[in-house]
Amino acid sequence: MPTVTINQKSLTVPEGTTIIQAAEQLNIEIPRYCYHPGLSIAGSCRMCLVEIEKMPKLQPACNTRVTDGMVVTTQSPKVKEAVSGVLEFLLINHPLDCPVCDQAGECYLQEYYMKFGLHDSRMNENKIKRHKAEVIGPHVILDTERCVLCSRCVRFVREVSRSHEIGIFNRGGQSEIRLLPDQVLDNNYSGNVVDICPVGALTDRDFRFQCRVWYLSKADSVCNGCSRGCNITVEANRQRAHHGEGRRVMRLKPRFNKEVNRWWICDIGRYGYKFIDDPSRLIQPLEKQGDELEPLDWSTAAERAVGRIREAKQRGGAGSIVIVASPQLTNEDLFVTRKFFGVDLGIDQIDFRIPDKNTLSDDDFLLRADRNPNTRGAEAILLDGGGFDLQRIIESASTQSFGLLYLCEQDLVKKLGSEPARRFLGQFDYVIYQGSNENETSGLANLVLPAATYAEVNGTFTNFEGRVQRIHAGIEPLGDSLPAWRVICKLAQTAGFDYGYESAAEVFVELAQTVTEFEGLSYEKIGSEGMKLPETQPVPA
Amino acid sequence: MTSETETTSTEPSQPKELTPRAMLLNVGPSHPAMHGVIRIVTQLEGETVEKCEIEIGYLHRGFEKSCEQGGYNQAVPYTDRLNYVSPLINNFGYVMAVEKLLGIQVTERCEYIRVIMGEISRVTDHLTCVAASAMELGAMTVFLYMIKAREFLWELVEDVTGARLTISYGRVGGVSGDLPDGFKEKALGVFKEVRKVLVEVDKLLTRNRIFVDRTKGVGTISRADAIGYGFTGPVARSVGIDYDVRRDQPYGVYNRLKFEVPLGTRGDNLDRYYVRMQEMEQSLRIAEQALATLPGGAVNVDASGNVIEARDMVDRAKMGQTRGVKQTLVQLSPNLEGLQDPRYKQVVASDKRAVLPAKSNTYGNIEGLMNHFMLIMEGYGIQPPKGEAYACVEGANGELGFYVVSDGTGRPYRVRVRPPCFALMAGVHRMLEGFMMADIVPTFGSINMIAGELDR
Amino acid sequence: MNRRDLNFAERLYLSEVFKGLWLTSGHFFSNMKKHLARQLGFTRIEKGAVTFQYPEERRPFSPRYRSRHRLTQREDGSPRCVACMMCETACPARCIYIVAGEHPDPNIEKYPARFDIDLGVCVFCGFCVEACPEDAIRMDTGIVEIAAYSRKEMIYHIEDLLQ
Amino acid sequence: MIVNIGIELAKVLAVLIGVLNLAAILTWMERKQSAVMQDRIGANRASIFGFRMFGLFQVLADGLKMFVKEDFIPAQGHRFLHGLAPFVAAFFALIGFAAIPFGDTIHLFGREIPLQIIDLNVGILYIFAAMSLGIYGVVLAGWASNNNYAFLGGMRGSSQMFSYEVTIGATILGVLMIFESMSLQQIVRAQGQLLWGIVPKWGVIVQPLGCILFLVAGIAETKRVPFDLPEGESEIIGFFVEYSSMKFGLFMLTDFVETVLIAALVTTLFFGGWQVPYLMADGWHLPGGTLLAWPQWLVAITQVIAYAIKVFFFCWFMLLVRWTLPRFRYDQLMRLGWQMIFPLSILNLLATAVVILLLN
Amino acid sequence: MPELALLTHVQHRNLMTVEEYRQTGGYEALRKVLLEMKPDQVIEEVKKSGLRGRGGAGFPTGMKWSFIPKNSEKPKYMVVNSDESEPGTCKDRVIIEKTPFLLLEGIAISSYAVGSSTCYLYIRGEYYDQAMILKQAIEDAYRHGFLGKNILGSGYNLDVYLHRGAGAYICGEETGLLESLEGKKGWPRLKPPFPAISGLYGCPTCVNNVETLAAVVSIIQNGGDWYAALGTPKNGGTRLFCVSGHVKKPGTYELPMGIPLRSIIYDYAGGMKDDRKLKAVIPGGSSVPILTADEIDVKMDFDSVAAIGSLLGSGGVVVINEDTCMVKALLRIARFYAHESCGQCTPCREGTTWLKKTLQRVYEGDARQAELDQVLSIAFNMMGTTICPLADAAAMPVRSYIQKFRHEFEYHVQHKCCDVKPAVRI
Repeated sequence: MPTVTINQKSLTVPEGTTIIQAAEQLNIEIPRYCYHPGLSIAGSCRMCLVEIEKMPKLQPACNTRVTDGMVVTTQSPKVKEAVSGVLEFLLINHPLDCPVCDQAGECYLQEYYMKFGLHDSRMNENKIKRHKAEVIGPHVILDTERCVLCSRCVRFVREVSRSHEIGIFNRGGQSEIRLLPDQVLDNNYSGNVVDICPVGALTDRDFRFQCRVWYLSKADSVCNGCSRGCNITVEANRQRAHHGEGRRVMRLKPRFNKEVNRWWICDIGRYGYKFIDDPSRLIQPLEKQGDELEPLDWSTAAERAVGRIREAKQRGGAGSIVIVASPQLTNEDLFVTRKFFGVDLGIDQIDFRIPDKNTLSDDDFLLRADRNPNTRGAEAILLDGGGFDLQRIIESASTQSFGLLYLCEQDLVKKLGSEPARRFLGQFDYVIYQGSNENETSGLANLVLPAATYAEVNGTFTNFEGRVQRIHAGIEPLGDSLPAWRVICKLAQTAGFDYGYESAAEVFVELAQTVTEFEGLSYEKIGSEGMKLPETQPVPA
Repeated sequence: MTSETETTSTEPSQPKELTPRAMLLNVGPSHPAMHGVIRIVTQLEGETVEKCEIEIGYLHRGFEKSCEQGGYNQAVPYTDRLNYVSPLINNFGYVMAVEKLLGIQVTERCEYIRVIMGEISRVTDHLTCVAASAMELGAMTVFLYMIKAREFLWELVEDVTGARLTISYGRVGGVSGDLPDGFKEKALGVFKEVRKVLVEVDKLLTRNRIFVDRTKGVGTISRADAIGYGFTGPVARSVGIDYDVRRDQPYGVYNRLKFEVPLGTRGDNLDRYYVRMQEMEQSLRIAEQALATLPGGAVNVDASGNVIEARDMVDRAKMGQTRGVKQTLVQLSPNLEGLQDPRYKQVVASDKRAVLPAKSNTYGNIEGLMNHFMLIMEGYGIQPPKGEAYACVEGANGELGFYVVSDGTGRPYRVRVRPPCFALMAGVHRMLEGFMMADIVPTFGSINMIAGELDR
Repeated sequence: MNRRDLNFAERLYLSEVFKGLWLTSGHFFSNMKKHLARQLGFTRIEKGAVTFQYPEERRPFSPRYRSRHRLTQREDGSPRCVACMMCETACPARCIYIVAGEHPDPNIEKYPARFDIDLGVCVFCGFCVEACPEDAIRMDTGIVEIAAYSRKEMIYHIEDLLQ
Repeated sequence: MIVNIGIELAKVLAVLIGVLNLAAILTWMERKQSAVMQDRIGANRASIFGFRMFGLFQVLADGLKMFVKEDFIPAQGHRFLHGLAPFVAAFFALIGFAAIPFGDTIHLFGREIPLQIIDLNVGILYIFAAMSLGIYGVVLAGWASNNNYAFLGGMRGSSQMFSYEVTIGATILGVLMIFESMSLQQIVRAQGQLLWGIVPKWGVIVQPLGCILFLVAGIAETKRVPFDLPEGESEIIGFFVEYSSMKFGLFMLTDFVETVLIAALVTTLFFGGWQVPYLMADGWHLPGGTLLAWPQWLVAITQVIAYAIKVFFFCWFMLLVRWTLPRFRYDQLMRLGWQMIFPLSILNLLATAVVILLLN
Repeated sequence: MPELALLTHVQHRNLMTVEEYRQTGGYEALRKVLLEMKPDQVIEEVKKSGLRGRGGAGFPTGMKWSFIPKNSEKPKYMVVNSDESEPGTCKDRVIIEKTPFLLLEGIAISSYAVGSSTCYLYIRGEYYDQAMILKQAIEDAYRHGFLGKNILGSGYNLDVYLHRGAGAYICGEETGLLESLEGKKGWPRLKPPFPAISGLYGCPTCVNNVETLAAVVSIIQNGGDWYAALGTPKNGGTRLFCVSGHVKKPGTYELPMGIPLRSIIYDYAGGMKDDRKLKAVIPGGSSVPILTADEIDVKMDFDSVAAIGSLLGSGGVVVINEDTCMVKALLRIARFYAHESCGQCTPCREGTTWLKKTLQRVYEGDARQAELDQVLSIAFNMMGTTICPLADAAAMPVRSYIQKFRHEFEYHVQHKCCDVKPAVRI
């Protein structure tokens, strides 16, 4: 375990640690372009030069391993001069693109210029003109003029996605990033090259010109795209409503989590946020009147729903009511669902498993075939001893008649196909649909209750490994929609059960006390990295 | 406007004993002398004010809170509207506090410009105040003569800042532009005109018994009270409190300039009039000295003599045709005229972390452009180190202090202003009670309350 | 500071009153003379008033005067603005609304699909001009008459600003 | 008889129109004169078919505006008195002119027509009475408005006018003693005499102190700067604070009518009225005995014009004062009135008496 | 005539076949090594000889060999750097053209010494004829059993593969060469790890220059001490000096280390062409700082040349006479490096181009005086900040030319013409 001293601060680190890693632990910023912890070391940008005692030349911090007794400084005049010199070199052919560049505001050239550069321009030559705004894939646009040739993207496609679409062509001052012949940057992880690009060379077509990054507010969340539960940051524009066609969520960015997704996220998850601000969002309760769905207020809607549930229960007993929850819901939502329907109303026909006719599969990296973020959580909470099997009912195509179906966030038409879905729904006298967006299934319901999306709520998801991870609301629920647990609470209150929850955190406290698998968990323990459920087996894909 | 506290009884049958009752007169906020921004509730015994209560808060913009909503420079327009009669001084006071926080030293020429413009502002402020006091005594002509002089000064201000009132001239690390060509000559000419008006006003008022009767011994306050209430500026000096921030906590280059601090003795309206009249003369004197010793003319830039339009420079640089751009002078939009290369460096501190780069750099090279962006984008901008700073200047009405707290981000964590008028308003009832109803307005006028400063 | 008490003559009001009247009537007659002379066609004699007869006679603005904004144009008449949002960001009044669009020319890339200034909110601080890295917005039109019958009309769109 | 009535009506109309017009023009003059004094231009916007007439139409515009504005009466005010007050003020200001001669008696178509509505032999008392009654307009307005400011204004106005009437009375006494008549026409005629054959025996010559005191008290009577305490527009706004539309207009008009009245009185009592020095009914009697014969009608016209010019000058002078000086305070005004002007006027009276005694 | 180590037998004829070579005593050294010596002994002998790498850096060869791990499980490689691209240098060419088997013998000895049984011979792409000669020679050597399995019955196997480069200066840098050899772009690798630990295909690799390997033969033949005695202390042996430029007899001369530069120019190269005045000398290829005419008394060994601020480099002595415009000369060099920079490291990629552009303007007289200092500063910023020394190679001449001939540069800037040939308008 060598001990290194950086800028007079000492630290003992494991063997093989590089100076840049050690400095990170000491909160000393060493500028870098080519270095990325998830990629191999290129050492070519030369920004991370540091001075090491007894070494005549400056050494790149990214490639120099710490040895015992090493004394490093990042603040000597020599280092400062070298770093600012390198920055100057990087800038001589950099176009004056900040005004049109989406990266402005999160560009390492800008940041390092303020921190390590601050030199006056001495460039008095013409800049080299290169290709601008080339579409190189469905999600990525390339501007070779802005490129600093850090080769992060090249190493990404070589080492992480292993798809080898891009490379560096030409030599010297003419070097540039290009697509390899007959290649398109269209792998499912292509969006990551935008994240790792330290400058504006690779930008996101989806985010292009939608909003300036400095307007964005950030909230830590978890991707709801599959059961991997990649950690993400929901970036929303909450102060300049005229940007991005009025959308609030502007983009999702992966968030580092060593145990789950490291730095990466797949494109399906990355671009799967559009439904949040889609016009199809349900923003108020709706009730079917004739063929049309008519809006009504929450208290009426809750009364209507509770009335129907009571009626169905009176008429056909608890057995005539089926509750279909959704693995899209948070643990808190599911818990309140179970509490209200299962415990307080005594309905034991609660399930969330809907067979999906669409065949989906894993890829070999992050994406999981199960495209729900909380299947594991739903199993832990809802299937806790329950023996009801919805799939059997659906697949048996029985003509058994039921009283009421409470359907959460499940587009049956899409999953089952139109015919089976209609037949299944037809078995019920009354269908209540609770969900965030309008779809064909909601169109078939008698009562529609608007729920908030995951970007609008606090809560937790449990990924396929049983890792419970927190999500934070990045924006307010749209219109009158409410987080699912609040919807249920509202129904419960109308039905005479006042749970008194003020926040998702309170729900979770009770969840942790009630559901055995969650025992001992709390938001504090989960933290930002998540926490695994004890001794659980991963769900087979 | 009418208000009587006691409701008259509706039962006529009971013969009531006649009791003298005080008249309650509600002066303002919709009273012409109260500008709609302040209210004085007076209790009158005949015409004599027995008691009065000052109510502020009719002009509320949330200045201090507003300052926390944007970058450090974005608070400058808010400071314009504190004492809107001498906005330049407010600008400078605020940016000085931020500069203190940042630990940057502005250029000497900039200091001189600040002194000159500050003193011009002070003259406009005093002109307004004396003029308004005179008008409140019915001498409308005096008012217009002085407003005419103020107009000349505002023309100077407009020439320099691009606006008359909402000048937004101060910048952290400097000013938004150098003095225009020919400013000195024009200013000296204007000062001559102003002096002429001051002489006229002096003739019309100073020895006129009606004026003296109306002001002498009126609106007095004791020295102890003035100190106790935290009075500063001309009001404090009229009582004989010998305190002037310019002399006692010198900032800028005031310690290099000669001026006197006029003092009164009795603290009445007449003394305030005297103090203001003499301060105007002193201010003109300071401005003249500063103009005479203003350092630095145009600097020799390493330019080939080419002058190109800003748009051409932008286009060329954008297309990578940067060869030779560095040696070229850029012709700027008139609004930015004062930032042309030869002048730029003289009016702003050489600190890239606080001062926007010269326009030719923004237009012509990537370093400047990035610097420019980093100073404007939200979340970046001027980021003083964590800490706090208080800087004060001698505002037209007294010590104008800004206390700025930084949490290290691009926005002030807290901006607290210590406006002179706020303290004055605390003690003004002492200057009204015991005098006559007719004295309320002139006394109030002689204090020169500016409601923009009372905002909190 | 010398604060001399009034002497007897001054205490009698009259002398000072007449001095004052002399001064003001002096203004009256000299101005009257100038007015008359100008009315009679001697236009080179200076004006008898310091005021301006707006709107026929306009006060000359100094070059730096910040008046209504305009967007500068390229040679083809399109705005030079590239929708970088610097002005929108720098604006302390938040009165600028820009929506960016994709320009077909990759050397321009970005253009303002929408550029609105709510002049009813604008404080004319000039920060937008200072913030513009493209020399695309200027406040040198000399237009100061920006009145309208509704708040909506106070919002100037890109077509208005380009003129 | 009818002809006499016609002539009287014509004179009344002439005076009324003249006075009202002069008052109206004074509103314009006040604007323009103050503007010129203050390096401004003054009102010049009102136009008819593009003719601006240096802003003279502003008077019409004002009048029109006054007429069409809402007439507002405060909810707690006394409706009747509130309405009455401006008329009282205006009426008593106007009737004063009945006794003021604006020219010599002229002979027309064989009739003797005195250029005066009525030549009362106690004319001066009549005017005095009218002016005293005018106070009620102010007091009523102040009281009926149910507004503390108006009330203060009314109180100030009444006490101020009472106080200064005393001085006016005392100074006029001096004039009466010298000219030995209470008929204004007689007083004017008497001022046609020459002292020592050269100096016109105008009131100002024989009563210089009285003249100044009368002028001061007269300005005070008109409630204009520096004696505009009842209005005091920057402090109490005035007794008419609750008035709007033409009722306010009447107060405004009264102000100017009173200005004209005082100017006319000063002219009449101290500046020879319609007299032009050395111009007699038959022509110019220059010092040294030369006679420059003029037709009688020309003399009459000249005298009327001279009278008009004199009145006009004092109007101008009062405006000049109004725009130059600051305002007194209530107590200072009282002190000035009772402790300076009034004793001086008594002194003046005594001195005059002594001189008359000695000379006789 | 001093004693030679390399070109002893090829003064008058080339040894193009094994037979010819063996007639002059060729392959005796290899026999000696394979049959009599242990690899360690070979390394010891080479260390004793004071042989320093002839590629340019002058690293002691014996030491370099000893870095190759003895007990590595991975195969070890010997790589011959014949990518002779330094302007002014043509020594490897001479060896290959005149006595290719000397090289092959040296390869075999060194491979044996470092324990490698595979050798890659990386030859510059432009050396087509030379590559053909080598190809022929390698085939010949295989035929005669000097390569291949069980060489000379010693049980030692060695395969030599000839690999032609594609024309990049940077592939003369050892790690760039390895990358190129692996089929990638010739981008120098980050060090550490050094090739001795992880070189070609991640295996221990020894990269040596042609001249170095050729010299090994005579060291084995005559002993390390003999070789060391040829030169000066710490700078053993002889060296091929490639004299070019304005001399009467340009050519490659094998001369002992430490010989005065003056002697090379005037005694061996025949003095100045047309007897013009000497202005400057580049002592070791275009990438080293230039020497003025006053400095030519320097002894030509690594340490002496370094002591006066230049480098011995690859031994390419370029002689420049008074008619040469130094601005143009520098511009020529700057262009070369801008063209040859691989583009990996920022300072080199951007700096070389920037230098080229600015020097072009200086040459054209379209620059300001201050820009000369700017050029120096740019060059300074480039030095020591990159993976490979190409940036230094580009920056060093710039600094030395401007420092030593500043007046010429200033003349260009001020007069827009050259002071050497003022008549020539630029």
